[in-house]
Amino acid sequence: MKIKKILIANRSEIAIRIARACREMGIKTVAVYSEIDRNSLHTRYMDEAYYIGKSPASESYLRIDKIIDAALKSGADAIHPGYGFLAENSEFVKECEKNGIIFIGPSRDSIYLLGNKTRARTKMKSSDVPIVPGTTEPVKSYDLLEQEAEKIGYPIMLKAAAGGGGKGIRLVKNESELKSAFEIASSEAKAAFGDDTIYIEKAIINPRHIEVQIARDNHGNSLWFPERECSIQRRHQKVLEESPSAAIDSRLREKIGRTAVKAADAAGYNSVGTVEFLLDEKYNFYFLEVNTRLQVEHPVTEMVTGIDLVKLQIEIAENKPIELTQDDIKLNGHAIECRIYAEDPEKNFRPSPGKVIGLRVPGGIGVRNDNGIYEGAVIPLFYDPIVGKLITWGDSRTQAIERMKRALSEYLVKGIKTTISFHRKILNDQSFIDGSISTEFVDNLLKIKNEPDKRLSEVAVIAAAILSEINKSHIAAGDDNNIKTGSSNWKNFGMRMGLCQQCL
Amino acid sequence: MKIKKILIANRSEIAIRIARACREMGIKTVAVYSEIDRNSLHTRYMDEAYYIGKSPASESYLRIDKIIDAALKSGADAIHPGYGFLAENSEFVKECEKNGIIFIGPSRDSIYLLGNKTRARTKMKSSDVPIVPGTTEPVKSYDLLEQEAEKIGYPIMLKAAAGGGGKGIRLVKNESELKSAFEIASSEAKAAFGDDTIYIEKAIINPRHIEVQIARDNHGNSLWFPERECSIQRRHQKVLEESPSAAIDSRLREKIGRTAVKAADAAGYNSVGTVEFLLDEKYNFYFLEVNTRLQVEHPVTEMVTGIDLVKLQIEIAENKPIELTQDDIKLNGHAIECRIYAEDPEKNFRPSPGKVIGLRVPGGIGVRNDNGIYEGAVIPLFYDPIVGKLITWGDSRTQAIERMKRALSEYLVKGIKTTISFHRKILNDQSFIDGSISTEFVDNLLKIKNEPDKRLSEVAVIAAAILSEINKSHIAAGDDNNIKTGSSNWKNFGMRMGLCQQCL
Amino acid sequence: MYYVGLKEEESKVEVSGRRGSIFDVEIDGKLRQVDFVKAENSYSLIIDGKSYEIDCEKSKNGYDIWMGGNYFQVSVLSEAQKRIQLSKKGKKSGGPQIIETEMPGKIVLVKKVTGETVKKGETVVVLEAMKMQNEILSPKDGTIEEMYVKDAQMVEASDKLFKIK
Amino acid sequence: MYYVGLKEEESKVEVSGRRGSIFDVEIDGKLRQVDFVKAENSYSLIIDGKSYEIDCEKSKNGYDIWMGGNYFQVSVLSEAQKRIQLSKKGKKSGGPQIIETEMPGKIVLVKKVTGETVKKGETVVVLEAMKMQNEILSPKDGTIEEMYVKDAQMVEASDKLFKIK
Repeated sequence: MKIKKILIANRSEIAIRIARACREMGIKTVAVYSEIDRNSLHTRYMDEAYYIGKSPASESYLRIDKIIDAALKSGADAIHPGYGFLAENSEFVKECEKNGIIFIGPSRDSIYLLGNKTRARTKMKSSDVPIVPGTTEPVKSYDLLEQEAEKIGYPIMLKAAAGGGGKGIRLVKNESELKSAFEIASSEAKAAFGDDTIYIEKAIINPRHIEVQIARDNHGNSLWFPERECSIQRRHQKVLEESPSAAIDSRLREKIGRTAVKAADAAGYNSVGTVEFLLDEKYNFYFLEVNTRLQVEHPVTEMVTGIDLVKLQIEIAENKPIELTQDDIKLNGHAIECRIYAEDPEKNFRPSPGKVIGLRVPGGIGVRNDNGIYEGAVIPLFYDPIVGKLITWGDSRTQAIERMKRALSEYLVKGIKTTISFHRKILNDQSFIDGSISTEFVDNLLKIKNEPDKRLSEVAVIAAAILSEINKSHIAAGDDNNIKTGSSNWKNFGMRMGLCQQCL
Repeated sequence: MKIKKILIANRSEIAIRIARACREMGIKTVAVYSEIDRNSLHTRYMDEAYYIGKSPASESYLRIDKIIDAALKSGADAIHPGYGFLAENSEFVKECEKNGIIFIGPSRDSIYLLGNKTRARTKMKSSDVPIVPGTTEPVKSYDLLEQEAEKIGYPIMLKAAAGGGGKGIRLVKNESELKSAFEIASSEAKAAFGDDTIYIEKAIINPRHIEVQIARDNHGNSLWFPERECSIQRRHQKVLEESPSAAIDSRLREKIGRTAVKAADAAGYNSVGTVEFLLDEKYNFYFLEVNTRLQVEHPVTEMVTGIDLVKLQIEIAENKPIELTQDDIKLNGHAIECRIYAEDPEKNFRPSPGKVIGLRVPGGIGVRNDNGIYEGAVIPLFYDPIVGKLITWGDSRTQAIERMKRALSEYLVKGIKTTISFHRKILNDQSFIDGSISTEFVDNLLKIKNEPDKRLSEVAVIAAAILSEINKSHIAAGDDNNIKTGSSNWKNFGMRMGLCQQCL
Repeated sequence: MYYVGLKEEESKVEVSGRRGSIFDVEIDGKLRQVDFVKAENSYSLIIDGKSYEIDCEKSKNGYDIWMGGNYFQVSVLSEAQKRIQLSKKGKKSGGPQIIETEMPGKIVLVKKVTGETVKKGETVVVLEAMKMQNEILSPKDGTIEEMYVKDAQMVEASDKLFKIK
Repeated sequence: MYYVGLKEEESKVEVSGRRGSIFDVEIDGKLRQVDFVKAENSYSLIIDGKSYEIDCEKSKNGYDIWMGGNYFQVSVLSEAQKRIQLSKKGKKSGGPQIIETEMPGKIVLVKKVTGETVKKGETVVVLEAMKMQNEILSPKDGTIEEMYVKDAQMVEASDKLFKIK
């Protein structure tokens, strides 16, 4: 069935990304928006827009009933969930089915199977896909947890069974850390997924996080794409991704790719999706999980293959057979993605919601911006801190890196703090340039203190003096008793946003 | 010789484009700027910046002495001229040579030969490259012009011998138009190139403007790239370009490509450059001229081949042999470029200098922005009206078109008028979509009046009423006697810019 | 009540109420609820779920509006203004017109002299700005009553060029 | 004359003259001509032909400056302020500190109680905002003198969290 109108049940950059594909395909788009998002780009970008509730996600973007209502009212044929929110919620898929709306993603059975990490591990183990050692059952109590941890041996990872997106994950190095890690992981899991179930994996030392984009249609045709290297993570959140991985040669690429397709086959998967693996120092790889949705980092794959994954995903949802064959998937050059988060890297990455008062995005050859913001946009504190993605392509990894450094040097965001400068640090790090990275990379990098050169320091001093001269009256007297690390505009911001206790 | 520092003797988008390549290559950049350009992006983008004079180009960007001075002061190894200004000025090349500075472009002999269109025509004729029928000598007087025109037969084109960039060109359909066309063409030629010499070409009916990017090094190695289709022109200024041309198959592509290399060989060319041809309705092609510089539309070639032409150009200037072979040049997909001019398409494309008070550039998959502006930028009236270029790539011409339409729909520039909406008209035109275009396309398109649909008209009416309600006091009383087609901010703009009679 | 004109058509539009960003608008008798907000130097309208982004500028008689690549010249009259307009009706406004330049630049060619007759659309003056020659045309058939500029003269925005009758 | 501090070093900087955007700046005895303009919400400096773009924000004691991916915390004292600082020297400012939250959010965990001793860098409170848990650490070794928040409490920006001595 040809889809003519899609409701996009998401916001910010990913909602825009999907709407762009729709617009190019001649498909009408329907936005849903919460109170604070009336002026957000996604609300204004689409052909239609429906208000679905107050700003907290639990009252809007997580409200299945309101989203289904908007879909019915607008006459949408299909719903695209993006990532996060309801993207991996099989209840939501059921409601779509009940109302005759196509859910753009895999079948409910696939989501049910893969969405729960312990179920998925059991299935993969039985389908000859290598998994990380650990429990294949949820750990029901803290006592059991202690026992299992002992059995597997430290270090271990605690993970949310309903997890994804790096939420509800904690590394536990020894028994003394277990209790506190368990509490935080459970509470994060509960907040993020409404389910605090935890399981254990053996922690692999210095692993790389490697994942394979796959596509599989309703007719059993499948494709795998060149792997993505996602080892650059902070607190289990990916920070920077690239394709291909510097660690993987074409033989291993094909082996992992075929394994990913095997995993998809085992799950009867029928959409685009991602099979995540850990790669150890001896190039053994282990199945981690399947993300049954479009992923934040899908653009790097698009850049090196020229294939629009969102279009492919929509076509699969239309029940079309995939027209491409595995031979059509050619690896062309190298791509890197930097996630731009509204976080302050100088202040331990604390969230930085607020109003964007200045914005200059990078441009030129080999640069792609997937953003959800604009000059004047308000970044609410209710949702994920990702505000955009910067992707560069080069004919080699070196060129992609040089181009990314160049692009980052052009990026200017005023009003909120972002991780742009942190990405510059990553790209200038010799281990990164050499491609010798693991999931430990960010922690190691954060320990290094770089001294800026003498001349730049002098310029900073001169600039401060001139600014003082220009704004003579603005120099504060200094106040030793209160520590206010944030800008004093915070309170104003909170008031402007009309934030109140009920809102959070 | 490895170039370590380049002075970029240009401004706006092309200066930024070149500086981007340099930054990716680890080459330091030196900007030069006129009075009005202190805050322009190119001045702030580079590692160094030197003031070279008042705002009129004749007092700054055309001042060979001041630019050479800045190059010597900064210790630049090389100068990149961009396009326009001094890019095809052999005097400038001579001064660079005299001062031991590498000119990034072809040799002085090549520029001398090809820069003058009549000299070039003579050379190509003798080298077996087909030329458009007409004079191969400048026409020295109006009387001679009348005689030659008679001999060749109307319609004819008058062209500036020192021409380029569409300046100093006029179509003359019959004798009665000759005198006025001659005056305007000569005066434009004089203003643009300081040389009012004119020659005649037979006007080819409904031609396509096809051009071939070539690269040739000091060692005689050469490459041709898939052709660019540049028929969409207004007043002999290119408006939209694409690669490849919908009219050309792989056999003809190779034939024109080889002819272009033959032309480059004949001229002993040693840089990147463009050989322009006219293609008639029977697929005969005729040499028009060689642009001995980087061209505005070079990005479409970069998008379909993945090759960075500016880097290639710099490497040739370093005396490196071209490492690529003709077999490395693969045509991948389709690319389109829309030139964004500061002109008002609703008011007969009158120039629209001013301050950019709002800017939202398109983004997402397959979109490239080569801009020289930013929010807050001032577009001066002293220079070319091009403010940026929007380029899209798709795996087919259809996808590139759909993507361009999508990208244009995202573009928002406030404060000045631009040609964005005109591009949307072009891309929605059935002849364009079918690929059946010629250099007459724009004139034909401008004759068509499209009626927007009823619903949009109602929305406009509603919006106007609400705005009136919000700004009750702002409704002007109406004044029948004075025709002021421009916004009333014009005068203020002039004053803010400190414009005075001496400035222009 | 506003009289809103677009091309040959005129609509009566009443903006009767407002709650936050929601305006009640009655257009030719039909009631519409319009969610109208300013964002990113443009305006966003949501009407019955349909979403529109418009770019807008005040013009002499109303608003210039751009929407989806279309351009609308909309005139707006309040009730008082409409009455004045009606009372003026019948009087022809065929008086002389003064043509001004809308941009600064340099006069490179004055093609007509005082007293010369011109046709609508004929070039009267050529002005150079941004390296392009711009032909300033006569807005109607008539006679040049006065020529305010000469060859090579520099002009500022809003300077008078010529008067035509 | 300004006393400008960066890390451990202090420079004496005199801004002695200005012609348009050109400032004469004397830094530790050396004279520099600095072309200083604001553009695009940032500042552009040209010094001896070298060009720098900086992003800048007023901080408590001076300015936070970002340049080329580097971050500088620069303190600035006028001559009068310098004199006050000198006269204060010797007095230790080891009094109690009140820790405030710099962002609105929800307290999801209070790990310490009044009277409990804490080490520098130890987690005292966990706050949730933008779907992430943020651990608020103790700035020094000491004792919690007062705890202003409790589990599940919502806080606004600048609300007090705890006092430490």
